[in-house]
Amino acid sequence: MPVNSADTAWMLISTAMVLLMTPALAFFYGGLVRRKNFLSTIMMSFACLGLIGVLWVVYGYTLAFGKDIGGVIGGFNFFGLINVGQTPSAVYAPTVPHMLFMAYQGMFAIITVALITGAVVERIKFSALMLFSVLWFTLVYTPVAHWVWGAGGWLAKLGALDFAGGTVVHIAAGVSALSLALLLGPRRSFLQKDSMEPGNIPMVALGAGILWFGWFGFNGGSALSSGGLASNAFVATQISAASAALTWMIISWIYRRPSLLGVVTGAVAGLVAITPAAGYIQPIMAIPIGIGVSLLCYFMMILRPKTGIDESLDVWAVHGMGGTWGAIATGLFCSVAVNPAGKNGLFYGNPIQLVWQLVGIATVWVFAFGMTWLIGKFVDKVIGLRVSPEEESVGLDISQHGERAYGGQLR
Amino acid sequence: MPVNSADTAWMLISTAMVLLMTPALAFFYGGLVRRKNFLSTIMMSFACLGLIGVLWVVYGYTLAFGKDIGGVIGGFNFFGLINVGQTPSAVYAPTVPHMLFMAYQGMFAIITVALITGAVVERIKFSALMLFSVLWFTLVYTPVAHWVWGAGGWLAKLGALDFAGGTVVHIAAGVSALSLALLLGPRRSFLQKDSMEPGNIPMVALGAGILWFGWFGFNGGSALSSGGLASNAFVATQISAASAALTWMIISWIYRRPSLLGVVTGAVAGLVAITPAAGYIQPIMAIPIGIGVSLLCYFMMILRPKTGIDESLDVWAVHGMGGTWGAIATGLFCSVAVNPAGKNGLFYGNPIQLVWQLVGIATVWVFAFGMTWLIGKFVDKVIGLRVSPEEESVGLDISQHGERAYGGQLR
Amino acid sequence: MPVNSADTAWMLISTAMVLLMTPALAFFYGGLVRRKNFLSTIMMSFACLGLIGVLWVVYGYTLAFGKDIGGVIGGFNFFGLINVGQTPSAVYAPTVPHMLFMAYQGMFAIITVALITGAVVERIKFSALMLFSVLWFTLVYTPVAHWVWGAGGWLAKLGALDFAGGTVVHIAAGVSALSLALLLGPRRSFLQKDSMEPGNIPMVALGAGILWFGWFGFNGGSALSSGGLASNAFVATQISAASAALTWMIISWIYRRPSLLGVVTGAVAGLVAITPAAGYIQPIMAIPIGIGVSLLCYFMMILRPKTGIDESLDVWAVHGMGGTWGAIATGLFCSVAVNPAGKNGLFYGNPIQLVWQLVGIATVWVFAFGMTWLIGKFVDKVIGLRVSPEEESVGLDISQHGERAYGGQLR
Amino acid sequence: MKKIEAIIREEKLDHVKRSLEDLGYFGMTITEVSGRGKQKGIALKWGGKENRVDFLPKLKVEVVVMDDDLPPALNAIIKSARTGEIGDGKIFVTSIEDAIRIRTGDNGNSAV
Amino acid sequence: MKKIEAIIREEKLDHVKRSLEDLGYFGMTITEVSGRGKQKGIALKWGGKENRVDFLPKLKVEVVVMDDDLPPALNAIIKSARTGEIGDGKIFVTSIEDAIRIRTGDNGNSAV
Amino acid sequence: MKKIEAIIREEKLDHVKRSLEDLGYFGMTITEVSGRGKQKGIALKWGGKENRVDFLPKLKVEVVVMDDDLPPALNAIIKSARTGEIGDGKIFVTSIEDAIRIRTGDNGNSAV
Ligand SMILES: Nc1ncnc2c1ncn2[C@@H]1O[C@H](COP(=O)(O)OP(=O)(O)O)[C@@H](O)[C@H]1O
Ligand SMILES: Nc1ncnc2c1ncn2[C@@H]1O[C@H](COP(=O)(O)OP(=O)(O)O)[C@@H](O)[C@H]1O
Ligand SMILES: Nc1ncnc2c1ncn2[C@@H]1O[C@H](COP(=O)(O)OP(=O)(O)O)[C@@H](O)[C@H]1O
Repeated sequence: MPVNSADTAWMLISTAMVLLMTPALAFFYGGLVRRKNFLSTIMMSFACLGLIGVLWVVYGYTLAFGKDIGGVIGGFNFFGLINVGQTPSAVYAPTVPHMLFMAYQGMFAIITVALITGAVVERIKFSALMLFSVLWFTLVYTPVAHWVWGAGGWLAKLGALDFAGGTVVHIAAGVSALSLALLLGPRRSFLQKDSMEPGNIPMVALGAGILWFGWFGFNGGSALSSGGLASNAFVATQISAASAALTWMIISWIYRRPSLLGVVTGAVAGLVAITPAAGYIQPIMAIPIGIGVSLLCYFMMILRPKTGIDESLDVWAVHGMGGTWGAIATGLFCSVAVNPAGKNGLFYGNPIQLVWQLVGIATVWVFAFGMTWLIGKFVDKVIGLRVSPEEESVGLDISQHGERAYGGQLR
Repeated sequence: MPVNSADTAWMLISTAMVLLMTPALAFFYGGLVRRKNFLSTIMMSFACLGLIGVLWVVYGYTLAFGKDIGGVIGGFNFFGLINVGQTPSAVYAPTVPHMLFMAYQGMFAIITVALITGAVVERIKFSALMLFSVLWFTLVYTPVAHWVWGAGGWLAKLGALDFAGGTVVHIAAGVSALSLALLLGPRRSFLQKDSMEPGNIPMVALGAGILWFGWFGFNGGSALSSGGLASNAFVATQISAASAALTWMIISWIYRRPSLLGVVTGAVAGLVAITPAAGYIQPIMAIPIGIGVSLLCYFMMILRPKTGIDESLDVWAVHGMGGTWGAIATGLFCSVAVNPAGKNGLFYGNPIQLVWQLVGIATVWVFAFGMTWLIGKFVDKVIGLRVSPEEESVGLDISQHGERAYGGQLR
Repeated sequence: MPVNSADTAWMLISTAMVLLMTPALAFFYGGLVRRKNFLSTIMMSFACLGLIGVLWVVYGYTLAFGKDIGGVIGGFNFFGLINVGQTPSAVYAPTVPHMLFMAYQGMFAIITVALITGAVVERIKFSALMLFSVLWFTLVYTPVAHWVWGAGGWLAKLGALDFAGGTVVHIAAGVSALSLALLLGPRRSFLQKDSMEPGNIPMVALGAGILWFGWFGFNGGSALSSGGLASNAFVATQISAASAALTWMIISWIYRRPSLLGVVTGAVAGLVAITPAAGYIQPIMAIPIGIGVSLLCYFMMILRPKTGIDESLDVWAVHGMGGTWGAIATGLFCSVAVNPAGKNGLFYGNPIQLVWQLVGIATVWVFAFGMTWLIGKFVDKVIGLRVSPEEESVGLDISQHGERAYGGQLR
Repeated sequence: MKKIEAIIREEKLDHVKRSLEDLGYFGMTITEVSGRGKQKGIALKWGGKENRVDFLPKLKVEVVVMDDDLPPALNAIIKSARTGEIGDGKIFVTSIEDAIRIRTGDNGNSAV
Repeated sequence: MKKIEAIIREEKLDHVKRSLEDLGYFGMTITEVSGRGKQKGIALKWGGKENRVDFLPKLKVEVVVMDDDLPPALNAIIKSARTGEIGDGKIFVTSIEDAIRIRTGDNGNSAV
Repeated sequence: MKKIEAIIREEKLDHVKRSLEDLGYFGMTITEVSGRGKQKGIALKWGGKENRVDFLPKLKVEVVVMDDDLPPALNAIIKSARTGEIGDGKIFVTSIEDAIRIRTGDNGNSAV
């Protein structure tokens, strides 16, 4: 098919918007840590922009979207972008240049790896994080992306729906975050119950605001075209984010005070939950999805520290659990009236869809948790995962990067 | 009509850009207050994203754009987004999905309510603000939007032009800000002439920069299509913003020093003034419009504190007066050569258009001022508008939200 | 030709994205200086938004893109935007409204002037900078833009390729920065070897993140249409930025520590280098281009201070040298298979193209350096370039703008 | 010489500054601090129960004066910083053994 | 009256605060500072050679107490701020000549 | 023991630090402050009339030394912080009654 320039216009900007989400995430995470780790936390996301950005074009795209090998992984036909040209691919996004589809998918790979870093801030060795990222990207992200989105991927064939990355991005990142955090152990200050309040809440809000904006490209762009479906995904995204933000605000009001952190965390949770569903459901159904995700994630976030697990920025509670709820909700609310390429869900008379969703969820939970554990163990053996206690107490900005956020030598 | 995917691409991104304006406003306002109220000011805008975001899809859209009832308000035919699907509406934006038009309009509703908060920072009770917002949105925003933009709205039928919200958004917000500020009374520090310099000017500039970007979606998107008209509105927006920024810089230079605050305030004033006119005038006419608005608003901002009125962040001076000037300028410079769906203005031989503009302005001034006063009085009776003196002196971040901007417990 | 609404949609958003780059640059630069000059550095870019924004529509566009006069400059046929309407121009961007093409080009003019300010921060008089900017814009930017991009411009006719501004924007700005910095002399603290660490690295990263996003509009939009070519430029941009960011991180790791400043500087260098090449090369070739630019610029940045030259924020090292490398690389890697409107380069059997590239580079180096020197000398004579030593030590925020970044009276 | 260390409300800096100026005391050093007094900060009601916010932002104003100037300077600060409400702050006085002006190297009273 | 100036680790503020509260000392003033001690900061290896990062962020806690309260207050701080590792901080004690409560104008011991 | 409190220009920190190091004084605490001296800040001309900008950013360097070390330490600071222009800063010296190293609990001179 020839390139459709309207679809391409929307995919161009969507791709740029998803790129912007990684710096936004850097600030969202960066504001949540203590000042002495502000730069190092930002750095974790920015390093992914470089590292995963390069790996994706070299071999990531072909592993995820290359010619299917047994439903499990892609072949090497797109290695180094061979055969990825200005004309559309035969199988993916038939109206936009193949290379643009490739770049769009690359932005997802980058942010997925960056998401995990929220679990390990304030104590991981930067070199270990880089090695981990390469391995995780190669051994977890590319196969999972292939299973769900690759032509011939086994989960796709099974019928599990994931519009924009509820399983591939959010569950995979959230569960891996949990696994890696368990391996790494809690921060010393977490153990000693030192005060660890967020260092810069305005930056968290800034990051959240830009994430919200970028997510329209993330979900709306996953229609891979401009028009009704993109609009449907876009509107559902907006409604879920608003509903979840409002819900979280109310819950936090009941238990404590209506906090800005609550509103922005709620918004992000709402965005996560709608991700797998956005292009398959009626937009108004995003209200129950958004309310549900805030209820679920709020209590997960309250619960988590009580278990003694220092999954520091709650990637698991928000992305892992939020993505899980979203994938389930997709199986409840999806409807072919919205998207003929989709399926009907439980509430539209097709209960089996929920089963496929659960299979998809379970697969990614198990695979991501296990593989992350193995990769983490390996990295720990080879170069060690954690910084020294002294480096941790000084902060990673200085100890890992030799920099300070403000004014150089002083704080 | 079928969906046009190019128009839809532009409306998708425009909608996202207008969404981004509310976080941008949060930072623009947040940087202007003292640090102890930084989060609470940001929160006011973020809360609107959740609150108004939900109300809009539930009943706001149908009140504003539902089937006309006597020119005054919309019916309930779009309640809960029934009949708002992926195909275009019969009457609005005939080439883009109806639900996208709905979402686009929703972003305007959100930011309009957020704009008002600039008047009440540093002293309003958060619960009162939330209650006020619900009532104001319902009783002021939706009817005014219906009058001006709804099919069958009486101001639209009369012939008053408002391309992108000069009256609906800026005059309504600016005048309501004044009304509410009068009701609420000045901040204690304002009365005691304590020093109240802006807490974080870089964040003001950041907000302004993103607002400028988003405004292209606000005005350019109001063409509801991609092409010549959108470009006209876009270019006029750019020229007005630049002219007003430059003018304000020069005025502030004459009286004091060329200040960054001056440049960014000027830019925002220029963006406000061009809003009603952007799609009806020759872009080059944005130069006089931009120069005029900075002259007007600068002196209004100098004048305002002398009256003893603490309309804290000058929403009235910039949005109220800037929007008024813009609506008048529309009546002067509009031309059917630019937009066949528009009118000719005074300078194009049609003086009556100026009258319609003045009727529109006067209507919104009176209605918004009066209704806001009533709503404010009501809220004050029911739950009280102001925080206690102690809470005010501690700052709203702690007293209303239990949070601090930086580092938790310390400042 | 009629307006193509898909191309227009992409150009609308691209124009907005390039506008956003100037505030982004303000923060990128602002974070690099000491706190007492934070606002003044931001102000330098924001003032360009107003000043150059107005001059461009009044006479800049016509000088650069008006009817050619001897290959050297444009005529006055577009003065004050006469003849610049909603229909496409006969010669430029045949599918988008002429006024949109005009606005798009205007954003380039604004940021080019803003780029230079990095060389003179912390010591230039604001009035001198404004006068310099008017003259430089008029006497350097508009002719160079005409030579390279104007219909009939002599460098274009010669065959020098510059897709999105490697010579016009980056070499011109970088070389002028060097020239002006030499004229202005080093900062007093530079001479006294006082510590001058960056005041706010997170803001540098924020600026870089937004610049990366905006650059997709800068390079992708330079296709002046949506589709394969825009996608090619977009993807090449992404790959170069990622490759250069990764490379710089590794180099900085070898010599010191992997620093966030290194990653973001690398990303910007990668974006600079790909600018002239993006629409002429295979995207995968952006890997060697990105690696090359980081190697080159890193050592230039190490070298520069040793020469005793205080070209403060390394505009020359990054934009001047990066743009030069990019223009050379264009002559190496360009291929008509990618863009039929382009040329083949050295590696595709056409060595002469490299000569044309070198002619373009040399011309702009000599012209920009010399003219900047003359303009700088003139401004120095008329009103003096530098602030007084006392003003420099107090900082420009207070001395030039009467403002402080945080909290008014206190730091 | 004595050093006056006054912990005041942020909003009162201008008033304090002006009242010291009026008496001819120009030199001072300001630090941003956080503090709490006997009241343990401020009580706010959240979610049914009372919470205490301790550590409210304050400014520390340090003024070094000659011994004779102590009483009037103290008076000026007390008057201009007072609102009469909890949180007005504290003043501590210490003895300074020597003062030196870096620019000239002068020390003793002439340096203050 | 004595002024205790304790330079502590940022993370220890909560502990120090609570241990002082337990003894009934509520008043205190906190400042963000940067410091280094005898060890010249912290040694980190970069690019083959050792680099020293001096000036690590600390908090300065100032507590003014009556003379008799000095030993228990000091003890409380020492215990709650100690980790046993380098960088735990220092305490300096100075004499305060007078203390004044701005709100009331009271001075002397009753003002502390 | 004596406490040296030097209010210096921000840019001079490195110089001061190094000159103290050379004499073997490593311990110090730095605070960001704002200050003004006898000159009432700095005069700038705006809109025809003169305006004064008071409160310029400075750094406060605190060094506690044993009594004998006071003169050399003061000298080192004065030399390294001086530019000879207005705004070079001030030094105040106070007496410290006791010093304690939190890590070990040691007090007195050995703790400095
Ligand atoms: N014992 C103390 N030691 C050190 N600082 C104190 C002490 N008591 C009070 N302060 C400082 O004084 C400030 C004002 O104290 P506060 O008790 O609120 O004032 P008031 O006595 O007017 O109620 C506190 O924020 C704190 O910084
Ligand atoms: N001589 C000194 N003068 C002023 N402050 C000092 C001095 N020595 C140490 N400090 C302060 O005490 C802090 C802790 O000192 P450090 O030597 O790290 O503690 P420790 O003795 O436990 O190793 C330093 O960061 C610095 O702020
Ligand atoms: N009387 C004073 N009390 C407290 N601090 C002072 C006093 N006089 C000066 N300072 C501090 O010293 C700094 C330098 O003073 P300044 O008069 O500018 O120096 P110089 O004497 O070199 O002109 C001021 O910024 C202020 O912080």
